[in-house]
Amino acid sequence: MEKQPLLEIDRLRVSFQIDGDYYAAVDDVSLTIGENEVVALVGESGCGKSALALSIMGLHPPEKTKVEGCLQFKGTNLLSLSVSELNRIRGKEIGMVFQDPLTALNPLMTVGRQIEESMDYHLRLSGAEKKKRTIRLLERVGIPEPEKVYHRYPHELSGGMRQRVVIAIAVACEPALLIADEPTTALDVTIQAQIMGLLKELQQQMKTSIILITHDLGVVAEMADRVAVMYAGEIVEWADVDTIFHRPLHPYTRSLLQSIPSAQTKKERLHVIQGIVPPLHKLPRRGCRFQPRISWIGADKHEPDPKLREVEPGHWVRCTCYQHFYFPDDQTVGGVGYGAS
Amino acid sequence: MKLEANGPTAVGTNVEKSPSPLSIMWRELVHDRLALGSLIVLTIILLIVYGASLFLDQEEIVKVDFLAIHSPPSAEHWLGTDYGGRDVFGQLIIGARNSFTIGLAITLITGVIGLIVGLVAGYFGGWVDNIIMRIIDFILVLPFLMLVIVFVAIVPKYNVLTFILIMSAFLWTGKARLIRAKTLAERELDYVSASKTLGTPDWKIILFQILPNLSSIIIVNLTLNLAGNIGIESGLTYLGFGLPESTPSLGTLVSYATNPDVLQNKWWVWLPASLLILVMMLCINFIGQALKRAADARQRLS
Amino acid sequence: MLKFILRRILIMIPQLFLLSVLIFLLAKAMPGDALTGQLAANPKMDPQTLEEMKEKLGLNDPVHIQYIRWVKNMLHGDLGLSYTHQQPVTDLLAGRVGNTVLLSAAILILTYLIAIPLGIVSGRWTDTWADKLIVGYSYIGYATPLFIFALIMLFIFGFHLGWFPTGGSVDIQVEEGTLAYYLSKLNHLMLPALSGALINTVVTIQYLRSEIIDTKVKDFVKTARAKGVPERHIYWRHILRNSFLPIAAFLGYEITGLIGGSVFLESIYSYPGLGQLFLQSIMQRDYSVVTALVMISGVATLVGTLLSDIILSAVDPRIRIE
Amino acid sequence: MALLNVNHLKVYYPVRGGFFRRVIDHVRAVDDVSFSLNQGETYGLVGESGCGKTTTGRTIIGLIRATAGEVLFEGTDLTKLNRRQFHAYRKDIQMIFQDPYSSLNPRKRVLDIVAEPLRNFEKLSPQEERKKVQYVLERVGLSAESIYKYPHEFSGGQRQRIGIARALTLNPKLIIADEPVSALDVSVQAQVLNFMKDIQQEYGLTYLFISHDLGIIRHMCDRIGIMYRGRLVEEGTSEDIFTNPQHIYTKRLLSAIPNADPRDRSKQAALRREVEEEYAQAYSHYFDENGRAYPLKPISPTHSVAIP
Repeated sequence: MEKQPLLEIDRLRVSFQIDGDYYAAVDDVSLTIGENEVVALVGESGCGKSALALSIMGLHPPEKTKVEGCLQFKGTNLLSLSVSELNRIRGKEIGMVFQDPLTALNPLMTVGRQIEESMDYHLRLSGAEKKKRTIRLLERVGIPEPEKVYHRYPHELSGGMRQRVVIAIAVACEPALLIADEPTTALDVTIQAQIMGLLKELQQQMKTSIILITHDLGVVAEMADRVAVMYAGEIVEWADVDTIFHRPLHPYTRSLLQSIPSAQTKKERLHVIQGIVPPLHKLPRRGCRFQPRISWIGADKHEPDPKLREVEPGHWVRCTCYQHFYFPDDQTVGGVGYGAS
Repeated sequence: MKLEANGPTAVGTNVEKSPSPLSIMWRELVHDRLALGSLIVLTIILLIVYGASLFLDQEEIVKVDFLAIHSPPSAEHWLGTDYGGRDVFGQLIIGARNSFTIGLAITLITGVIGLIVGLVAGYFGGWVDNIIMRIIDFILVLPFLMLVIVFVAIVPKYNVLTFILIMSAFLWTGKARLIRAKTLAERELDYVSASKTLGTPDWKIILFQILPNLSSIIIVNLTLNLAGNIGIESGLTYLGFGLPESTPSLGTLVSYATNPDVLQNKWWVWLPASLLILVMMLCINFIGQALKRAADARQRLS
Repeated sequence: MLKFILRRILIMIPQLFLLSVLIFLLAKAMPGDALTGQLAANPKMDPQTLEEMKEKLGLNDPVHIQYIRWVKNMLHGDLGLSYTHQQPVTDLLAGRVGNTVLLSAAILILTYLIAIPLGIVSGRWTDTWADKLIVGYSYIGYATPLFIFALIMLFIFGFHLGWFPTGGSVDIQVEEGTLAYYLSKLNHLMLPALSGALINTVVTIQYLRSEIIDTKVKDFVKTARAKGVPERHIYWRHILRNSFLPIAAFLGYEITGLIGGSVFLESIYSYPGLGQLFLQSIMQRDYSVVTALVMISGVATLVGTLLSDIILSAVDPRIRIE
Repeated sequence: MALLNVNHLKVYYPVRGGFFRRVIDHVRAVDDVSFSLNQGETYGLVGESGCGKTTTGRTIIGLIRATAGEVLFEGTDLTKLNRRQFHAYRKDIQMIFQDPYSSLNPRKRVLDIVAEPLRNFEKLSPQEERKKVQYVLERVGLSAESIYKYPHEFSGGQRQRIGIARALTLNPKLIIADEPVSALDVSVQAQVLNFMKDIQQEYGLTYLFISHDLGIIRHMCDRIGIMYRGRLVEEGTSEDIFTNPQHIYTKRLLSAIPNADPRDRSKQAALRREVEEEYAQAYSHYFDENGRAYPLKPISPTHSVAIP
């Protein structure tokens, strides 16, 4: 990568405890995030994208989670830091935007206070200065009448306004990295467009990098510079956004793109990905994890121990099965052929 | 397997049935060591109490014997005698039986009333719910204990049945409120809407769709209430406003402790009854808490 | 806020009315009326005078007129006459109410002094031995009936060990107003208050614990951590403040429990308060006192629930708007 | 003749306020909505949360009482029927619900869930009933032995198919699908959508398809109605709406959809800016002084727009 990496994720593994055993929800993930770029993590629920984001922030409950590997942020390994050392980075260097703006805000605190709280520990400002900065921030994230909203409680604001407040909290100290976990999923489509515009604008103005976590390929197409497609805890494809949408290679990426109805063009039939994402404790730990869902591709076409390989500069794909992949003509629908239980 | 399953006769015999949630609850209960222990202890106590009371003559026990006033435990009187020379052990057995039976009766009566009222108010909502809730809110702010005592004092022909009715008149409200809240929540779920669009009548929806989903909550609530009701009954009897004197309760034995001399020097009169109440209530509560955890775990599963 | 309180008081009026009607009817159903007191003082009254007095007292009036008169008198502080004590009920209560209020306040304060630290420890460090101990205590406390616990406490600490007095609210020898007097009062208060609080507190512990456990996984706590807020501030500002909400809401309802509890505690510890007076009066069939006490308890409960709602609306901004 | 005619449908909820909680206003959840469905077509109702699309669907099927207006099903006004009379029409109108978790009773086995409508309308022996249930389950791609399982043993997509099987047992004519795939992952969405199309052809079903997702609407629907604050602001064929939107709200909605091609990013951003400008300028042209949309006016045989 020509850009200087801001965050280097190296062989990250995040495991959760289920009935006494640990299962990796994020398995051997390596990624780099450069300065001022938007990297999207895409995948269906349970693919590990949120678990990855929370581990960067150190937000997993330590007693039930194991995080291994290395998270090199501006030269420090975040995983080696104590909580109080991490607190100097959280909120200041890295901000986070959550999915549901209603639950992400403390119902008993005014909006102003919640934004100021993120400055309390990172900036040496007087009360008046903090208030001034907060109101400027509210204005900047597009909230009308910021002086009034400053004294409001979250429940008095609409969903879109709340999400703007959550964003204001995250960028209060102008962080170098912003992690946005499904920032528009809970919002209506017109509000989603506004929030996407706002994030893009802030990224350009503040020179922030964004890790965007989403299942919505439309949002990815609009926002991302580079994209990591995740399936069952692994990255299966990693390339710039244009490549992912115009020259995807991995069967999962290709299937996903084929299965989504588009408002721009009309498809007669949608592609159906067979089967389901297996639950965490039933994931195959060996071989290609996508193999069960493309059963018409012979087992010999998969690698026994698939690795993420750079197939062309900046374009990484896992497993060799992509070389043999094709869409079957008969998309049997109805009848028993339709996805076994 | 698959071929067989298509034949109508094969189905049902071949296919393993999934365990019902109630049997899951039972399994959880048995796996909880404290709860299992409590269940065993409680069963033993109840077997002894109900078994022995078959052979004990209540008339004989409550007969005053002035030759054996306040005699300490002996071979003849296992737990000594009280101020009237009556056998404490016999009274303990009869008292425990009465306390438990009456506690159970109150629990069941209030359970049925609470269930009906709660289901109706929660399911139909609107003005029905409004009126019922006003009544419940009113009863809940009444000074319960004092009113029960007043009622007990002024009811003309006072007996066990009136006591049960007086208690039930106050105690159904909590359950009705709980069931109503849960029914209200269930009613909003789409499976109820689905049943309506499928043409299922309301009474069937209430009984066969909603009620099964409340069963674990009801069981937990009734269990914890059973303990509470035994406590309230014996407490009132202790104060002298519970069961009439002709029906001894565990509270009757404890109430002898209002005499400081008995409390201080004649421990055998009041302490065994106190401990028996305590043990029974602890056992029932431990079972109830285990059921509660089991019910929660089921919710986390589904 | 003011509007909310006013509306809330408005809702209370029909409840108050129903309560007074219920108690009035109960009073009518009780054997004996305002004359019973007079009769006791002067048993040799002839039927003629009795009838005259009945007429004079309005006992022959229609029920609703009697009810209105009863309410009017009550509002003027006239609760009738106690025939056993031969003095106005109001005076009788005035002498006792201080003790009950003192006992209830002590129980309430101890309840929170015990519940808050234990609930926090148990909710914050779940599954530690401290938590298991606290949960164990709360289960046992929840199962134990107050009167049994109080009796056993009296048996052990009052009689057996002799650490505390076994009855009364103050030594008779000490002079009122002296330091010794207050110390003696405190000494008499300790055992009943502790017995009440140790049982009363477990419900609050359980609530606080489960609230903290629920709150600490909420999204806004994650937001706070993502801001870099240190752990102790996370607990104080975000988790505990939100967890205290239901506890605050219960404060008023505690009064209901305290009234019931005081009947048991005052009876067991021979503590001269309203609860004890209530039991004595009902046994002596002194019904004007009984009626007054039930009415007062009912009003206290209503005021308690009112207080609850006001406290809740004061701490929770979401309710203020409604 | 149309299968379903909705005429001037209104669903109002009272708003209480002031010191005595008197009714001071009404929330117009559905505010004078009219449209019709022809046999065999899919009609899409689109809009953002709170626009009244779900309320409209639930009112048609009788889960919510209409304040005014009529719902004519094969000529009979369903809003005028009492419960007993309505019962006869239950068979013909069925619903697919949004949430595959809450729409199946967790305490019932699949057999009981799917057989529920049969037990209300047909007197079958247990044998016949089980056969019929197994037949429908196989139609939706579930194995016959599923009938003794509980819903939690199935994945989201499978549960949604159980819900569809239940709706199909009585051979309905009209199915109201309320956000049938929005709770599902994208790969499962495709499965359910394809399946819905298949059974439509097979049984000649008519769909009222309610969704907020314009991509899905375009994929599924022949005709579309756009709802905003309880009113229809535009109605037309899929083609009319997506290639020739007329109402400012429709334009705004369409421009807000993320473009699936990253190369069109700047084009999309420019379009959005343009529409926002038009929205700010022409707002008063499209909405009256109370912010309500005007009644629909036809601008072509298939296309109507709410303009004065």
